[in-house]
Amino acid sequence: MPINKIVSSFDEAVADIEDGATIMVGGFGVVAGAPSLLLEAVARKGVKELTMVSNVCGFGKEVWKQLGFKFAEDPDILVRNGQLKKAIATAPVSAIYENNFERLLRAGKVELEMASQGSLAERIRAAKAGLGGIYTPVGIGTVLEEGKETKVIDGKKYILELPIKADFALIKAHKGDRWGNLVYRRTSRNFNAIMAGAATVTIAEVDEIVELGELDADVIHTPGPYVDRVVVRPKEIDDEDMEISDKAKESYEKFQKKGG
Amino acid sequence: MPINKIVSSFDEAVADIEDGATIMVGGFGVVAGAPSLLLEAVARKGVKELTMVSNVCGFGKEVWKQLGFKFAEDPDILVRNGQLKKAIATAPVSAIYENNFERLLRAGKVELEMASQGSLAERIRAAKAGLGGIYTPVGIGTVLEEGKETKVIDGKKYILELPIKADFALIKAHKGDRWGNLVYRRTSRNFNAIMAGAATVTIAEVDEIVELGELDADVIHTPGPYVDRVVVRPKEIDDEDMEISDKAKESYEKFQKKGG
Amino acid sequence: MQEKQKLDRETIALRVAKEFQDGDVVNLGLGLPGLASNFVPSGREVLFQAEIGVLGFGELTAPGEGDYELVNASGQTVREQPGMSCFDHAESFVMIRGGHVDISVMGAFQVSEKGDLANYMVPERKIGTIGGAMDLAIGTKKLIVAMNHTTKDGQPRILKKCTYPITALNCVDLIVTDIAVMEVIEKGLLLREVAPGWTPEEVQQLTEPALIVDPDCQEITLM
Amino acid sequence: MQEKQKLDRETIALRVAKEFQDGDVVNLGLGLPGLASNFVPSGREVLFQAEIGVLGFGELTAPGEGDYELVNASGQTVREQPGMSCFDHAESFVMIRGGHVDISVMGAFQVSEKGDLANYMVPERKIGTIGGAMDLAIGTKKLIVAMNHTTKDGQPRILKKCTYPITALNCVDLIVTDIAVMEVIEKGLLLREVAPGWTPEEVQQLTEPALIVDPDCQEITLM
Repeated sequence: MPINKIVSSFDEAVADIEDGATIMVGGFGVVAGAPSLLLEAVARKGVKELTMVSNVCGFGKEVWKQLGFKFAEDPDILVRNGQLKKAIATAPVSAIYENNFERLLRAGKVELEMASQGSLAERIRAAKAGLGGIYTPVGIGTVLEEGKETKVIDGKKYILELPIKADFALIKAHKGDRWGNLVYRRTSRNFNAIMAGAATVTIAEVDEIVELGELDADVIHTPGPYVDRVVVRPKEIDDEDMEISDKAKESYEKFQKKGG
Repeated sequence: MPINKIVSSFDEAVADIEDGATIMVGGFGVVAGAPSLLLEAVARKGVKELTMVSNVCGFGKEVWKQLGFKFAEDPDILVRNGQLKKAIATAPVSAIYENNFERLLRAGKVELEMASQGSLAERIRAAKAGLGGIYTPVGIGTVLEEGKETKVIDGKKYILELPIKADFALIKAHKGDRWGNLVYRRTSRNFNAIMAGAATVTIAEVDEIVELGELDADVIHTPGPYVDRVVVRPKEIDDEDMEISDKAKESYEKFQKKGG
Repeated sequence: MQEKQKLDRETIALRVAKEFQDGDVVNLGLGLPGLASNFVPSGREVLFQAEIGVLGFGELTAPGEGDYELVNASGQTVREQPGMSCFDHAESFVMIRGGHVDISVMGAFQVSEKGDLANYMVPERKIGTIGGAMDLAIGTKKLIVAMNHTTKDGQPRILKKCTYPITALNCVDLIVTDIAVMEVIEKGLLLREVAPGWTPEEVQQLTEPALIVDPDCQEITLM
Repeated sequence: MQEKQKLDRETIALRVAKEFQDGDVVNLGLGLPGLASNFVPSGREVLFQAEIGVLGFGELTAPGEGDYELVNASGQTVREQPGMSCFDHAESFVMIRGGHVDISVMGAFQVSEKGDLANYMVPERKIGTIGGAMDLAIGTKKLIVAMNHTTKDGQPRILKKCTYPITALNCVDLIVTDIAVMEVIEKGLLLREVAPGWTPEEVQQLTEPALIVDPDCQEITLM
């Protein structure tokens, strides 16, 4: 039978995520690179006690709607729904915005493991690559050294960073085919491309599904074996008029002025 | 001044390689992915006591000429010229051919450090990435474990593999621009793409130089900062009629039949 | 004892190929294992991976006709096919070592009853070629060894302990030889199939460790 | 003492940009450092890198006009320009941590005389954002800190020892403030330039550790 990794709905794509699962969520911070519809499906499913591995913990749909995004959910949807037990992140809060994660963290309702962005990337890659760990000089003398082994190699001190594995990786790509081959666009490649294959099950949300062979062998960013399911975004959605809070409006203005 | 990494000759490109240098040589085994003309230039320069990091130690020009290659030198040129002190390789000899490296090794005229292909790739990448080392399960219980530290992580035993740095990386790409951006073709990407940036100086031999902007941002395999010099292959060369030895003819036939 | 018929290379490859399931990512070693690509069961879509950095390529081209920048791990030119992807060496071994390749098929000099593999160096030669063998042996989900059951002079190659340099420990899952198919299980080697005309006892005679004969042990089937 | 004139944000950024040499790969942090991209000396070709995975991008677009899949590390849309390349996060940090980025410019809360940097968390907030700061501080060849010399209430931010949580040790190479330019050298902080109208002694008064005054110490020049 021909390989066919394409699934027909977002709910079907996330149907086997269970309470207590560890999920990776691709993207960087800007919602353009986030798997918005997969996150919505996880929210609909209502699974709890999740550990989320992600660069950020989200800004929330309101901010992104003002910027004109049709698909506007970011990791905040799982935070505000109370579905997270713990986050592993590098930029969990914002300099311009008190996000829901910060509120819950202060209330003691969620745990946080901080990482540096480069070490987070390498630790995810280590899981994908079957490595036992890597030594990095980043974090020496900082809070990230606490509780970790160190070693002097060739006169320089390094921290042992361990792989981060997950049960599911939810990622966003531009195009995908039935083998699971993916390409990304511009700065939306980010964590999406390295999370693909670092989890037991990788689920890719794509803008477009293409015929096998349409993606040239030299431009495929993520080869099929790293991807288990591919699900396509609808062209049209019911884009409800949502009410935007003053807080979101204010942070939107700050963002426009100096970035997030 | 505009950045311009393009140099006008192969001799100029390798002019600062000195005796005793460690050089990485890209490619896999088939000469199509090897930096043939850079290797010729290193041979002309006549530097000695080199340590070469390369997947293979070469088959020799004669074999590749029979297969119709215009640019037919592989790492064998440095071996047969007696320019190597040591090789770090995964497939230094061939199952179908007694190459010059095997002859010199048996004669005690060159040293060899064996590696597994995956660990060689990771060690080169570790140098490029500024890592202190990586733990891999590959090699446990084998000759590759000898003299190396091991560690049990999460119940499994791993070997500590250290980065391999080099003074120069000689690589082959398909197209390059004045910033040093490179793309490769098909299976010629191999070690070329990971050696780029793992040495103090990376020199890329390309089929074609293109205008800045001709390579799309999403298809560039090696961004410019990893590359220091770009030199283009001539379209035409004096392709002398070379005499092919019986030994080379025989190995060529074996290769045609079952691969190398 | 009269020389019994043994399976030829093609038949061994055919038996190996029977293991390939729909969607499997398969890496084939030099020589006999490579032949298995010709025998993928009809209707099954299998993706071949080569450590040089390519996945999903097609069949071998005729000599001299292919693109020399599109070769398998033996350096032989292969055909492009839709869905194929190319990548660098680090990515290729992330795929191999990270458990993303389902099946690896290799030749071997020796295999032990614990599934230890020796296939990178004949001790007499003193120089070997490790290549990607150690990585594949450790990293792929299922390792199939395809080889003759004995050496040319009739000595067993399936041993209690390998005497040749080790490629990897406890890595072999299935051994397909010219007279038998054995699975490496916790307790030892489970004899699952024998070549036509062979009895389990006859296979045992050419094997050093004691074989556990599967109650369902049967003649090798190819379809 | 009469309030002396301090450099404004744009002028600090202008002074920082003077450090950019032809061909430098430069990563600019949030806020003030980002302004430096507007002041690249004329005729110099500088490549900006953003940790999200892009190199060689152009200027910021007007709000709402850009491609939201082409943003800098602050999430602001930037213009495409010839030669630009995009890559994944692992590759982006290979570039940063492997020493392939020439200059990183960051803001800071505090810097010590040994070049220790504190810029990811104000202790009172108790939650910080590390992002790529630690990686950039360790990995880039030259780290420039651009900040005000003192806190809003006049306390020194250049200290013998940082009291805020550390981003990285011994990492800062050059400090450009609203009143001075200092280089971190083996023996301490070398005062190289002072703002117009300021004396080395006056800069010292707002700095905790003893400054080494460069014999060639001069007024900050911008061209």
